[in-house]
Amino acid sequence: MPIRAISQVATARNGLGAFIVPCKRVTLTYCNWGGSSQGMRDFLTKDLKAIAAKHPQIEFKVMKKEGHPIIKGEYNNGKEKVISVRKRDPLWINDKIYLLTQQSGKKLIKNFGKKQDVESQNESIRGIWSPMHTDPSVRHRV
Amino acid sequence: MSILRIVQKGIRSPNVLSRSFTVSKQNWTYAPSVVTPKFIVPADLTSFGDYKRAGSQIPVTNADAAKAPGLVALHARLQLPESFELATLARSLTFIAEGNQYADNAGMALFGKNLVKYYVTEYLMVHYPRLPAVILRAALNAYTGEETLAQIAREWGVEADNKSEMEKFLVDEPKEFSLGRLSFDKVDTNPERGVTVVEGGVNVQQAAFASVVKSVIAGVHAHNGADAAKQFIHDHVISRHIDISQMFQFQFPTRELTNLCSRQSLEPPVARLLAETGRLTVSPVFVIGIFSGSSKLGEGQGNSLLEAKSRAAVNALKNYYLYRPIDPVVPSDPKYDGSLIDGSAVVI
Amino acid sequence: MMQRFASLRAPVSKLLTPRPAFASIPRLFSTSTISQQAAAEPEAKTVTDLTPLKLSPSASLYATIKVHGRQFLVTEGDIINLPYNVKEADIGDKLHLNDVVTIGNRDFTYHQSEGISQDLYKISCTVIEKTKKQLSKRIIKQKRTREYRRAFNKSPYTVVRVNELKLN
Amino acid sequence: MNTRAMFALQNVRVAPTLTRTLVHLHSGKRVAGLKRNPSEYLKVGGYEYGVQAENLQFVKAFLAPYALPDEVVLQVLTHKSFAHGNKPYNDKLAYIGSRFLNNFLSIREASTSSTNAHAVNGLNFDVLGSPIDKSLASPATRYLFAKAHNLNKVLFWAARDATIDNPHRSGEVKITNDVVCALVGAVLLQKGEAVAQTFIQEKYLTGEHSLLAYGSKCVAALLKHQELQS
Repeated sequence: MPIRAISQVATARNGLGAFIVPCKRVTLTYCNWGGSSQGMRDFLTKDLKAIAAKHPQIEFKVMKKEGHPIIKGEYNNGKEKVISVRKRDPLWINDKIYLLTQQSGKKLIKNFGKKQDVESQNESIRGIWSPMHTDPSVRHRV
Repeated sequence: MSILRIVQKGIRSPNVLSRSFTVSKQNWTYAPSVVTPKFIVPADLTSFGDYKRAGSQIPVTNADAAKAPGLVALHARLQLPESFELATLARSLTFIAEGNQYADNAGMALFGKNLVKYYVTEYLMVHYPRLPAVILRAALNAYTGEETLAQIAREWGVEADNKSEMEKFLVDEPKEFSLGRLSFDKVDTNPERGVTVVEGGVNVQQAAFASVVKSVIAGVHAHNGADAAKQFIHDHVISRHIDISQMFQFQFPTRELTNLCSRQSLEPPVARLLAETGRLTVSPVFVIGIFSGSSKLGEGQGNSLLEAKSRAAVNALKNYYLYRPIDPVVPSDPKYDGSLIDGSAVVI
Repeated sequence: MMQRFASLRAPVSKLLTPRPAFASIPRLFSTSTISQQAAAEPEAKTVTDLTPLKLSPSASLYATIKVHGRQFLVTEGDIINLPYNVKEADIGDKLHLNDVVTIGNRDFTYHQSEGISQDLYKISCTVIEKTKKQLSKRIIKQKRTREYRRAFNKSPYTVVRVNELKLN
Repeated sequence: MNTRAMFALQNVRVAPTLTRTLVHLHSGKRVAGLKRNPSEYLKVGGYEYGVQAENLQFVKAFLAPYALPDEVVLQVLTHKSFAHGNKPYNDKLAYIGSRFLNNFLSIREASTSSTNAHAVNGLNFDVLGSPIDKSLASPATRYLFAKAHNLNKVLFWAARDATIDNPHRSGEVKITNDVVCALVGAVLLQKGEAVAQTFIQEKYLTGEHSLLAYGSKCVAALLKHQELQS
C-alpha cells in the first residue's frame, strides 16, 4: 500500500534565476571575389570587432566561402537560422545580426490571441469556478 | 530513420504482438561503459593531499584555454566571475576516457554532485517538510538526475566534440579550439544508424553532459567559495520547474488517509456528500468532503460516489503532504533557527 | 472574515511544537473573496496591511500588471508575450513593473484600480527574447478593379519572464 | 441506482454518534481480530520502545555536548521497518544526513593542502573516487565506527530474517549506517549547518575510533587483498 512516485525531469525556466543567452554562435560567410559580398566585406573589416566585443557570450565565426554571403545563428536548443545577406550593406547586416542575437531559436509563431499572451507552468492560481460551490441562494435554477 | 523492432512477449493478440518503436537519430554509438579512474595511493592513507591520479595527463594552461572561442563564450554565457579560470572550465569539458591528453573532470564531477545533491535536498526538506521519503527522492532526482543535468548542459550551449581528427585537419582548425567542446569517448564505428547502445545501465553521452554541470559547480566552489556555489545551484538547478503534486501515485488513498490520521492521532476520516446533481441522469456530479471530526481534510468531485470519495481522499493526502511553511529558512543559512522539525510522526 | 485573519496571525510554531496537521484548507474550486481593505481613502494615508495575503496558506501570489495600458495576470515564472518591440531593452535586461492593479492569492485580493503603491510589492521580469512573428500576407484589393497588391507584415514582439513577484 | 453506487452510499455516512471507549488489549498468543498489547510487540532485543533512559543512553553519551531532544534521539534509532512504520522513523533524517556528511567529507578531503599539480585553486579533486573516499562513504566502515561507539546497541527495527547472524546479510549494517547518517541529519536540522560541521569534525573525524581510522583500516585490508590476488 505504499505511496509510489512518478518520476519527472525539471524543465528550464530561463530568466528565473540565471539567464543564459540562447544564441551561442553566429557564422558569417563571405567571398573574396563576388560583388554580392561587397557589403559583407566592408562589415567584416569595419564593424564586426565592435559587435563581437558587445556580445562576449556569442562566438562569431567568419568563413571564406564562395557564393553569396550568409549569416547563420546557432542556438542552445540545437536550431539554426540562416539569413542571406546578398548585396546588402553593412547597416542592414548589422540589423540582422542584432535580430539573430536577440532570438531564442524557437520557431516563429503565427499569431497569439488574447489567451496566449501569458504562458504559465504553474497551476491555476485562482482555481476553477464551480456551480456546486456558489451560495445556494444565488444559484441558478432551471 | 531506422526502426528498432521489439517483440513483446505475453501479449497474445496478433495485432499487438510486434510493436515498432522509432529511435531518435544519433551520430554515434557509445562506448560500453564509463572508464573507472586509477589512483596513486600514498603510504599514509589519510593524507588526502597526496592522492594523485595514475596516468600522464597534463593540466590545460589558461593561455591555451583563452585561444578557444567556444570556451571564452561559454564562460561569458554562464556569467562566471573573472576569478573562475578558463583552464578549470576546459577541464570541466573533459570527460574521463582512455588516452585523454588533458586531466579529466572525474573528481570535480563527484565533488559537484555531492554539493548539488546536498543543497537541493536541504531546499526540498525545508520547503516541503512533510513530503514522504519516496517523493523526496523522486523530487531530488527530478532536479539533479543525470537526465536533468545533461539537459542543463545542453541549454548552456555545451557541444560535443564530434569532429574526427581528419575533419579538423582538413579545415585547418587550431588544436585549442577542441578545448571549447565536450570531449568523451565515443566509438566512431557506426554499425547501424539510429541505434543508441546503452550498456551496463550507463548512457555515456548523458553522463558526459551531466558531468559538465557538476564540474562547473565544483569549479565555482574552488574559485569563488561555498556561498557562490550555493547561489549558482539555486540559479541554475533549483530555479527549474517541477510539479511535485503530480508525483504522487496512491494505490489505496482512503486506506492511506486512515493510516495517516491514526499516526497523527486525529479522528478517523469520514466521507460526507456535500453536493450532488443529476443523480439519475447519464452525467451525475457528486462532491464529497472528507472530515476528521469537524475539520475538513479534503474534497473531491466525480461522476460516481466512489470516484468522488477517492478523489477527496487524494486531495486530503496531498493537502497534508504538500504543506509549505511561510518563509522557510534552509539549515545552511546563518539565520536558521532549527524550527524545521515539528512534532508530527513520520515527517521530519 | 476578521476571525480568520486573527487565526492566521498566530505565531509560527517553534521547535517540536505540534503544528496543525492539515495546514491548508482544501480548495479544488475557486472560493476567492474580494476584500477592499484599507487605503480606500487616499487622503487618510493609512498604511495598507497586507498581512492576510502574506500569511495565507496558499503561498503563491498573482498580480495583474499593466504594460502600456494592457493588462496581464501573472504569477512567478510566467512568460508574457508583449506585442511590440521594447526598444530600450536587450535580452537579459531586467525590467521592474511598477503599474500594478491587483495583487492576490486564492484567498485574498487587494485591488486598486488607480494602481497599488509601489512600496508594497516587488515585481520584476527579464527580457528573454526579442523576435518577430511569422510573415503574414494580406491582399489589398478594390472592388471591380483588377489591380491588387500584397501587403507583407512581420510584427515584432518581446518575450519577458516574471522572475520575482513578492510583497515587501 | 446501480449496486456500485449503493455500496458507495453505505460508506458515505454521517459520523457515528457512538464512540468506543473500552479497548481490550490482548496479551499472549496472537488471536485474529484482537488488538495486541503494544508493550508486548514494541520491543527489540529486550529494549521496550520509548524515550526511556536505557534506550537512549548510548547515543546520548556519544552526543555529549550536542544534546538533542529525547523524541528526536528515539526517532534516530527507529527504522521504518519497526511497527509497520507507525512510529516516527529516521528515513528522511538519514537521507539529508547522508547528503550532508558526504558533502562535508568531500570538501574536507579536497581542501587538505595538496602537492598535486592538478589541484584547482588549492582543491585536490583527484582524491574523490579514491579507495579512501569510497571507504568513508561505505556502510561497512560506518558500521564499524558505530559499533565502537555502541550506537547500534539499541536499534528499533524488524529484521527480514531473525535467524541470520551475519550483520552484512541480515541488514544490520545498512540500518546502522542509517543511524550514523540520521544523527548528522538531526543535528543539522536542529542546530544548523555550522554546528553540524563541528559535530562531524569533533565526533566522527577525531580520535582513535574515528571514521577516518576505520576507513583507512578498511582500505589497507582491501589493498592487501588486491596485492595477494595479483
